[in-house]
Amino acid sequence: EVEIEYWQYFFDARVEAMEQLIENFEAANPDITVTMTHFPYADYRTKVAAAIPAGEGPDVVQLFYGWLNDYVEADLIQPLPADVFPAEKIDAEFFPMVQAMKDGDAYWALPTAVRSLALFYNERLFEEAGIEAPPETLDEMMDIAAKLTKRDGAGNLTQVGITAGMTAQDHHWWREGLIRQMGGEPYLDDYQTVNYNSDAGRAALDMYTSMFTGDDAVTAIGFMDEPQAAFKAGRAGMHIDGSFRIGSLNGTRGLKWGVTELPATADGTRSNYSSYWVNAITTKAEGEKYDAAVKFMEYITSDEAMQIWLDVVGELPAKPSVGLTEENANDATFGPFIRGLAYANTTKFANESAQRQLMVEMVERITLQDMDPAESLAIAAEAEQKILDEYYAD
Amino acid sequence: MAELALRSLTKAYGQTEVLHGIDLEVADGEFVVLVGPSGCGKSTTLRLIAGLEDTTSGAIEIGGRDVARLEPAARDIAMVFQNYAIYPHMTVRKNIGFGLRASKLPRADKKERIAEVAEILGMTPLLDRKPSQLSGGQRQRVAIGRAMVRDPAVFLFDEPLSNLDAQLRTQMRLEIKKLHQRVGTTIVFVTHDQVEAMTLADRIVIMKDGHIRQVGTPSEVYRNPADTFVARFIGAPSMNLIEGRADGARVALASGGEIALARGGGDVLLGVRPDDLHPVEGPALIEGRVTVQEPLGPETLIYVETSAGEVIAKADGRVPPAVGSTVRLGAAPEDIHLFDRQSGLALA
Amino acid sequence: MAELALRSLTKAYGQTEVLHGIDLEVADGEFVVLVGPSGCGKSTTLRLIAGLEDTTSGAIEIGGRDVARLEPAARDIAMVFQNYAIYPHMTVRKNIGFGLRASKLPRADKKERIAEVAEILGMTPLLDRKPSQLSGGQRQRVAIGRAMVRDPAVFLFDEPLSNLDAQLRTQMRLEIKKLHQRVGTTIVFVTHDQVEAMTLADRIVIMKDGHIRQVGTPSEVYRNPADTFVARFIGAPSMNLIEGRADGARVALASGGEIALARGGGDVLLGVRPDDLHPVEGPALIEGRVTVQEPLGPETLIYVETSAGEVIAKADGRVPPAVGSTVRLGAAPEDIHLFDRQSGLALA
Amino acid sequence: MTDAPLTEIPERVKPSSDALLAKPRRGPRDNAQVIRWILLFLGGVLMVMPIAYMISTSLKWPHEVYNVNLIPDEPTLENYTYVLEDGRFYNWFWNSLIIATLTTISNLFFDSLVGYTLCKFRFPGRTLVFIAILSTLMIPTEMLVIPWYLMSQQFGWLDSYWGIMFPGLMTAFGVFLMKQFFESVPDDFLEAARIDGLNEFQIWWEVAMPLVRPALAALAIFVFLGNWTAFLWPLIVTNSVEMYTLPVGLSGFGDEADVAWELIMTGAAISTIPTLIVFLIFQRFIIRGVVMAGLKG
Amino acid sequence: MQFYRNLTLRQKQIAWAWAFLAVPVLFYTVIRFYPTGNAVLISFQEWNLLGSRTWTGLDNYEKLWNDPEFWTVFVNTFQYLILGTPISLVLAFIIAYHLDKLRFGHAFLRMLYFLPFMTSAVAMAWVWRWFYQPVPIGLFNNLLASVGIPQVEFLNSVDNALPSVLAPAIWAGLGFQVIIFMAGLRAIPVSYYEAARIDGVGWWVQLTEITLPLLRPTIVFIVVFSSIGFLRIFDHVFNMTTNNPGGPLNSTEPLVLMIYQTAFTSFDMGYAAAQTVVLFTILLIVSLLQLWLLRADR
Ligand SMILES: Nc1ncnc2c1ncn2[C@@H]1O[C@H](COP(=O)(O)OP(=O)(O)OP(=O)(O)O)[C@@H](O)[C@H]1O
Ligand SMILES: Nc1ncnc2c1ncn2[C@@H]1O[C@H](COP(=O)(O)OP(=O)(O)OP(=O)(O)O)[C@@H](O)[C@H]1O
Ligand SMILES: [Mg+2]
Ligand SMILES: [Mg+2]
Repeated sequence: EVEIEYWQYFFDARVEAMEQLIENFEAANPDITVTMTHFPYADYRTKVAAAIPAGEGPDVVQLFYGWLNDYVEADLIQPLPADVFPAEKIDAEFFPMVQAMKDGDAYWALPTAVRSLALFYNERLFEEAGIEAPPETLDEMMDIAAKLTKRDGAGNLTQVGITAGMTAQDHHWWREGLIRQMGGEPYLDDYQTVNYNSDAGRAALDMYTSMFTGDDAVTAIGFMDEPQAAFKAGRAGMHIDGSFRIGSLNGTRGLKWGVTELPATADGTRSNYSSYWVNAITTKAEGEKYDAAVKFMEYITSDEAMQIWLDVVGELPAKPSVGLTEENANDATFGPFIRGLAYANTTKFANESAQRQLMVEMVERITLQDMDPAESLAIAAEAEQKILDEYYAD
Repeated sequence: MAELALRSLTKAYGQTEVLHGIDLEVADGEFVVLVGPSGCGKSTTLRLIAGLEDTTSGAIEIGGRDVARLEPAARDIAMVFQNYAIYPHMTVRKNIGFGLRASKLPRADKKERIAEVAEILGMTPLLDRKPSQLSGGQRQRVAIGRAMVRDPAVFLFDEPLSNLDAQLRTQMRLEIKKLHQRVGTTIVFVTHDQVEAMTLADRIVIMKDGHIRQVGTPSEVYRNPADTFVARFIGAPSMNLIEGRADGARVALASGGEIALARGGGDVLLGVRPDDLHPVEGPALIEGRVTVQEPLGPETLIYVETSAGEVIAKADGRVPPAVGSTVRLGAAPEDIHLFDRQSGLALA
Repeated sequence: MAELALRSLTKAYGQTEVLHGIDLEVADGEFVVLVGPSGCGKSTTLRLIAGLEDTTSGAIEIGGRDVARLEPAARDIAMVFQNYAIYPHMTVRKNIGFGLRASKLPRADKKERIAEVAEILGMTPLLDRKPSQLSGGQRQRVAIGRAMVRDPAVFLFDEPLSNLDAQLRTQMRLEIKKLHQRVGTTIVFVTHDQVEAMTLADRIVIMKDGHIRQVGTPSEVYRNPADTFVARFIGAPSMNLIEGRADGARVALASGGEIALARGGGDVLLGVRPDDLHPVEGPALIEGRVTVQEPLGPETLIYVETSAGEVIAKADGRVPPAVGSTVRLGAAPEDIHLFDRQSGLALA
Repeated sequence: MTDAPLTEIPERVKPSSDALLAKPRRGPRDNAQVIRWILLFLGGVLMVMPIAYMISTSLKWPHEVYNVNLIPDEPTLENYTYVLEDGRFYNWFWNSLIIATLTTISNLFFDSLVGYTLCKFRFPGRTLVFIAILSTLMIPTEMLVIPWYLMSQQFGWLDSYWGIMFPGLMTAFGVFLMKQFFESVPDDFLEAARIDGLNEFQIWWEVAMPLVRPALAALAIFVFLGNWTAFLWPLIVTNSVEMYTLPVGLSGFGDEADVAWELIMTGAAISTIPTLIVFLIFQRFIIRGVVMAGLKG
Repeated sequence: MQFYRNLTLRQKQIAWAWAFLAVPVLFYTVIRFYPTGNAVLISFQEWNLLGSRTWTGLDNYEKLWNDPEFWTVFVNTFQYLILGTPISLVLAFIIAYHLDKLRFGHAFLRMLYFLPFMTSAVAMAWVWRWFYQPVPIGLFNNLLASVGIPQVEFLNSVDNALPSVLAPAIWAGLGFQVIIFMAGLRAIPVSYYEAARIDGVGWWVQLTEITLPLLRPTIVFIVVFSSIGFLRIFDHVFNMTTNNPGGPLNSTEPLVLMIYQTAFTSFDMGYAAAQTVVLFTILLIVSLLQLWLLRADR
């Protein structure tokens, strides 16, 4: 009789899905009990960071992929046993971005699901404006956005064509989407060198700022406080967001929405960003518990678990074999995300929030201080490089 | 300086009337003392005169002018409060000067006036102290100074001495008396201490429960109290009251014994002040056993248990009757007061 | 009950010594009053006896036992504080019972004891009131009750009456006197009011600046004050002091005039109490102009401006000399006190 | 003179409100009163505007949350049902209640004990102790959380009421407040009790404490409020959903970048009720209590 | 016991005092001073919470000195103090002054003003944030628009963001200050005002020459505690700008928020500790200065 503990952050659907998984797992392994604890999302990281180093907390923990390095370095998690999780097999079966979790021959952690970005649009507003199909390219997107933008008599925006705000998902879209689509490469040296202070970076930034600057702006930063709020309230025509948004949009009354892949460039270039939460075994788990934890890990990274996760949470399976089934890939809702995974990249962050903050400030310098975009871009690049240097220094 | 008149003054707080029609005329330069037990409405009367409260009905005239609707500052009065109301954060100079704060006098004149008042009150060396550095009597003088500096037509004092200890009280009493003799302003002075009232007043106003019971000079109210309340209130220790029956020629005491008195009739109370009641050899008014002695120096108060209750008498200070001994007490007929037992009013 | 002895008691706060060696023996059942001006160390003495402060040197014995190191509660004393220190949050019953809080008596006995004390003090109907619902005198009685209930060997009172108004003060004074007569406990009573001291004490202890100036019965200290301080402190209004020179047979006053007195010698102060100084027709001690009259009822105090300064005298209450008139004042030789002008000590 | 119990507003102070209340004045002063009342009322309305919106939002369906209207188009109690139907809500509410109550009691006890000692005893180190305690106000909780966590873990206090409570058992604010309040308790009261044979602890507990009851009431409100809304530390120290306090539990109404404001508002509205009750019970004491502290520097 | 009996009163007092203080002193030592000392120690170390600590000497302080963000934050922090303390003081005083003069219904009004103090900071921050939005949802801008005044950017502006964040903080704390002021006002004897009325001075002189001087201790009390409050401001700023902590270009970021972010999003505990030590020093200096002022006129 072994009892192991599992931690994740609190979100109704995730908790529900995990409860199902645990139930199934316990049915198959009657001698193992799994207790799940969850914490508010906003403070999950703090909580985990306080608990795990103190030797408290779970045997199996869910971590954001970007945090993993720190935990590895501090010896807080242990590698997955190669016999149960052979590297070659995982390399082959999972989406390639998962390989960021690999160190030599061993994987440190594995996700159940992954997520990517797509373009949500408000079907009712599209209908009203007589737009028939969602945009395929960036230009089309801008055209449609212009049509959907409404102003009051004083010229104040009352409805935006598309939402904007680096504080939400736009910084991912800009980094891994727009820059690559403009022919650039945001980072070099395995994300240790900033490379977006370039023509492509400049073009991506111009493209992005053109949405909310000038007289023909189709949006405003901070319109209705938060982008998803504007979209949920039906005051934004389009909105770029992650697959995790699906659940909350589904629950919004009076909102009819569709989703499509991120727009391509005129020449059809696409790029997307993907991220994921991984599960890892902490160093706390020893002996019997370790064995039980391995079994549990095995189950929650199984095909069955991934499908349950997709059905309940709406997050995308981490294996193409599960995700890219005919049914899933053509699903009206999940399809665009799953298809996006194929051309997605995953940023390796040193300090995600700090790096995001630099993007936010880059835009603020332009909008609030009228700084030349090139200059602002250079400042951001330099600052981000500093963060990376500091992080990789030792 | 001015005369002051209250006409049928009443005052009610909400539903409760606390003054039931006060009529009083104060002559210019007169020193009138309002006296009475706690809660009888003395302060209320004073506050109405000052304009700190609205009258409910009746009129107040100062110097012939109806002031009922005037702001306190426009009434040409000054008031000294029981707790002095001197500002702890200001020096003596500023406190005194505060009385002139609203005046339009030139600055130099104000200074001069403050200096003058300080001189009169003997406060000149203390002008730069804060109240916390003053003794009780000095604080009192600051409060008076602040009132004096305005040179008002009427001074109002609300128990200005009750916070002082016995010795200071005696001394300040004298100073106020002298002040009045010097400046001659009309003064209305409130106290519940009858000794203060007696020693200070030109006329005493004795109040009870919102009514005036008697108005008169100190010796009038002492010698001819209008009723038992006044009789007992004025004079310490209080007048002894003994039940009796008068038939127009003599009064028979309930405790036995009688005395020839061609006054009154029916059920009476016979009043004798302890000061007038002495151990006598001859025919006595009443007799009893001495229970307590209080030597006062030249005399000794004796408390005598009689069949009519305890009475207080005064005996010689050197050879007072011993405690436990029986004494016979008598008084001169002219020192005996008669009151109607029902109404308490004095019988002529 | 027990006798109390203080032996060379001194007390210093930091560097300042405020008691400079107090020696006093109080007999069992005696009522001793400590009297003196503010700051003379009366309260300090009392607090040392009570054990609220450490002694600096000297010994305190109660009932023959040295109590210097005992807790206040172990000294078998009770104390009544100037502001009563009765607890506003407790009923009268609880307040009185608080004196037994630490006692090991059975509950029923405690109840009985409280009832008994309440009865003695006439507080039985008020037992369930809170202090805020009591008058000043009643509060005072509660404080006394709390002390009484413990049935201590020695009662200590620290100016228990000074917060009361004049009339209540007289009344409570009497009650304390009666209480002492009934229970017979040793009492040490502090006041700065000499009238209180005179009326209450078996013996009076007059203190000044941390020294005892005189100990004696009320009439001793009144009649034979040991020095000018005691002479002026006891008796109100204060004794008049007039400068003079004695040659063993007569005293020549600095203001002119002289009087036959076969006492003392050299520069003296001649003391006469206002009570003993009256307007006379014949040979006078001193003469002057009346400046102020204070009618007290049977008598009138007159303030007389003389060449030796202001003196106070007593005149008849009915026909006092008018203000402004000149009076000649005289006193009986046996009422005249002589003091050495340098040391202030009385000359026999 | 000064024998009025110090725990009550001195007599002379009362008329400023009560006496004036009893006495309707005529004339221009009356108008001034009305104007003053109206202005203060308008100010008060402005003050509670955000709270009105909080309640309004809690009565809205999610899609209406972002509208400006104060009166919901379609008012619903759905949010309340949702929050209250969640069995854990009661659990969290109960945890919060117990923790806030116990912490309050502890603060009342210890803060006043320390305040009393610093106020009424003369002993070497007094000033030092006072300044040291006061200086604890200068460190933000955020920085103490980690050491506390390690400490809790070492002593096995994690995930327990004790663990949540221990850092707040005493506060410098309370000590300072109580110290001020005890200044107004006359020493005579304490000495009288000493003569009656009480020991120092009994004197404090039976004599001094009842005399500062109003102050204790004021402190109680502040401490209760502080603990009722405490978030960071309860979050860090709890490991199981059952041990969450209300604020920690309610903060779960959000995910990675989206927050269910209508539920947050509902939770906030509900969790204001106990504090409101505590305030309504004690508000009269606050006024009195702080009066007594006199704050007389 | 025998030993205790032989002590002098003063010695007994000392013994009791320390007996009373024993538990609290132990508590403060373990729960407050030890972690504080720890923070000082950490400020000389590098520690990311997950790994081990390494000594770095004064590196963290040097980094702080050279960090432009720190200086922005430093200025912001003092802006909160310099704006917040006087504004809330004046507002609270005006409200308390008039509430005190009111003859009816002031218990009800008092509650209106005290309510904000009791409500959840998170929820209220959102309402305020939402009030500040541009049209179509922002209440303030809608009001402005309805009277034809151009839109004001509140939160999304480098200049307006800090005052905009400060307003709810002042709003929330106002009730507490009002209550304390009212208490202070009530402790001033009425006879002071009556005497002044008889002397014929106007309300302004009464206010400036009687009320304010006599209220000085209350004022200093509020100044000390609200200064500590504004120098430690965190909740309101954090909740007002959750998606962009510290406001546009850090224009609203106070020191405590910087500490929080350094500690819990960057996990640079050493650096956070150094900032904490700086904050502690500032607070101690400001408070002791104010307390000294409080004593000055004792
Ligand atoms: N503001 C008020 N509201 C209601 N009743 C009041 C008010 N002020 C005074 N009273 C009542 O009016 C009566 C007279 O009070 P006042 O203060 O005039 O008495 P006083 O003679 O001055 O007594 P004291 O000697 O105690 O000062 C008392 O019964 C008192 O309770
Ligand atoms: N705690 C103290 N510290 C320093 N000096 C003190 C202290 N208590 C009393 N004193 C000083 O000791 C002297 C005697 O004080 P005490 O209280 O015994 O006077 P008192 O005779 O009772 O006067 P009062 O009649 O004013 O009560 C005074 O000068 C006083 O200033
Ligand atoms: Mg009065
Ligand atoms: Mg004394």
